[in-house]
Amino acid sequence: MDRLHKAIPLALAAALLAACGNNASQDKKQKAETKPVAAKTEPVDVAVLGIAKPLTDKPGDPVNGRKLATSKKKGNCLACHDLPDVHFAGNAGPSLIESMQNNDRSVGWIRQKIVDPKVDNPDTVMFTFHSNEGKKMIRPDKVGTRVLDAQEVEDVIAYLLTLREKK
Amino acid sequence: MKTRRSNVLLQGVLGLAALAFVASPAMALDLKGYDANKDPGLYKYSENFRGMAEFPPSDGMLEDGKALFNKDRSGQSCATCHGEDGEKLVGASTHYPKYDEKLGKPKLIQHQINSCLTERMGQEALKWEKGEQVMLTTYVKALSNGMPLSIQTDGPMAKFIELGKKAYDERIGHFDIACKHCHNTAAGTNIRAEYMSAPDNTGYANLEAVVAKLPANPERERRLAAGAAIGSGSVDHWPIYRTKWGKLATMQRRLRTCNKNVRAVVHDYGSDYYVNLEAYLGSISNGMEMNVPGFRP
Amino acid sequence: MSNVMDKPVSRRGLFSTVGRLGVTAALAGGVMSPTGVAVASGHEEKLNKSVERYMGAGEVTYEKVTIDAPIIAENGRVVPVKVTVDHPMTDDDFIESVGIFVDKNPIPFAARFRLKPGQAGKAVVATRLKIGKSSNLRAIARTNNGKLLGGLREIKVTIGGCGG
Amino acid sequence: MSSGIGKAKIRIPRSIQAGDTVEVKALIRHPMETGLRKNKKTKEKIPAHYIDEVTVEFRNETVLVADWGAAVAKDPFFSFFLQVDGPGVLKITWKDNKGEVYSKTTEVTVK
Repeated sequence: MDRLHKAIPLALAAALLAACGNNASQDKKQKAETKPVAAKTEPVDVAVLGIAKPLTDKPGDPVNGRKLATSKKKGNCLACHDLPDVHFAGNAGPSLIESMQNNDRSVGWIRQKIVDPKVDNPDTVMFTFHSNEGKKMIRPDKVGTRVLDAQEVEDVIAYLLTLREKK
Repeated sequence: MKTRRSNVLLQGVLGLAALAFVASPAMALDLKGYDANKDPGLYKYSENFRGMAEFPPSDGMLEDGKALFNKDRSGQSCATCHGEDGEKLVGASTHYPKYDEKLGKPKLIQHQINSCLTERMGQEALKWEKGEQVMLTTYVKALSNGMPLSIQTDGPMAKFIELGKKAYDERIGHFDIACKHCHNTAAGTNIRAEYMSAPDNTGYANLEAVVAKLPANPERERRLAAGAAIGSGSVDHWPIYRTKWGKLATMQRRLRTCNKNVRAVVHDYGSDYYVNLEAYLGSISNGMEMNVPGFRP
Repeated sequence: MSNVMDKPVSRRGLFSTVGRLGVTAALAGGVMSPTGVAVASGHEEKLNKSVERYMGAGEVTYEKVTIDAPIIAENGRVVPVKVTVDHPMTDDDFIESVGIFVDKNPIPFAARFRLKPGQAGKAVVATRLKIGKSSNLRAIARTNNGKLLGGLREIKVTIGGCGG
Repeated sequence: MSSGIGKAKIRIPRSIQAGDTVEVKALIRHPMETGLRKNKKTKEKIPAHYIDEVTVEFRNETVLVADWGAAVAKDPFFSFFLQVDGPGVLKITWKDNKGEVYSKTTEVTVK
């Protein structure tokens, strides 16, 4: 599963970091994060990019993204992934702090992972957060809903991108 | 009322109490309770939790099961057919879920108890997962404590085990996840505070072999650090007393709760779906000693 | 409080009545107010009052009391706790009671064990508690001379599961 | 499920010699309701129902009294040390906030 991110050129990582506003101070970071997160300068490599185009026109909100990522009713990322300032994150998946700081995956790839991680790894332990394609036996009260709707996916991505900044 | 066996029950209760530290030679039936030292699934919990397992809150609940077994139901009790305290049933539960010729499919102990009650004794069926059913099921299972689980996997059972495996491997629910993802691929890790058990019989002995099979990647490192996927069985130690639930519960409750948690359709207790799943889980625990009721957080 | 205070447990005033809350700011030298917090917020005040009510007034010296409990409790509904007080249990020098408090529980008081010298053997008691969320666990022992010894232990309570 | 409430178990070591100090462990079945929980369906508060007092007697003498709050876990357990000077009956009595009293005795023999 690490094959992909190693293939991404370092230049792309630099471009992404720049696009996300890699500022040193916390205050500036918060402001910068409200910018749109999709970098138009990404090289055209579908396998690496995943879903390059944001799902909505509205830029992702990292503050709401964190709420979604840490809410048991919503993203619940911390059930499997370590995140900053949380208690008892699970370890079924890699730490998102390390992943976001140490890899150079594209935003599109991250988006793909959240929308439908099976595209990247058919046997993944990760839940399918946005796509409902092919889902079976959905609990009746959840039929017709998505675990994360389009805007929520963008918000979570915006939050994750804030983790790229080393502390 | 003449078949009431209060004297036998009393003996049993005293015998069980004595069992806590002293084996009573006078007992007709050598009923063993849960033995924490024989539970290969406890290693992953804190020393303090393992200490509790030596004297778990479920201690003494087998006595309730025994009382229900011997309880007079319009002149008969389970003991009428199955012997004093169920001595003729020793070993029987190691085969459950078991194929039923008449039904043409496997059944649980719970189904068997209900058919005894309704077809032979003219009684009402017990309500699913209510105290009486859980206690009786636990008692009948515990009659085989110390004996290896041996669920039939060939013959007419093969098809149903295969169906159970299919259910185990299939992504379901809003979260789009299968049993195997959390309990095999991610076994040994934590989903938040919940430790993902590997419900098979690989046991400590095969630890190195299990770990060696994992691909060399960070996933493997993580699982090595977490204690890896040491199969600690499943059906062999169910029903369990779970501190989170505060009572005894059967595998049927566990399966339904998992389904609900991944936002999947929850089927009825004892439905074919869960019976097949339980049969499959049992089949991969075959060979492990029954140790009922288990104890988990 | 229960009415067992007047039961003939004690040979000599084993269950002394409790006095006024003795909260001081004496944080130095291992001597603290019951909670170690002099100016109390609402909940700390509750805790202080609870300690005073069950253990009597006075400053708690945090020594000689060991709490054995999981660092991370698998489930807050049943957390095993064992308290060991390193103190004699002779007729004229003994631990008369051991109280256990969970700082952040809605009701901090969990249990108090009133012991008797000689018969009680050792000042070691254990029980299992409900701990709502990660919190300090406090064990306070009162000697027959009215001295308060304490032990403090942080217990983290895990949060479960994949959601639903 | 309130059936079985008050059923208790006491464990003492198998072999005791006069003068030994031994650990006594006891377990009783009780819901230990805090009074703070709500019934998920009816939204009504579940009334407090917990053991608030435990008395241990050995050889007809009270050796320990425990006061419990609702924070003691469901199906409560406790242990303590007992100095056994000779054989006798160990009796533990649990009283709950509704006034119910449960007790269990066990014979302590010495070698």
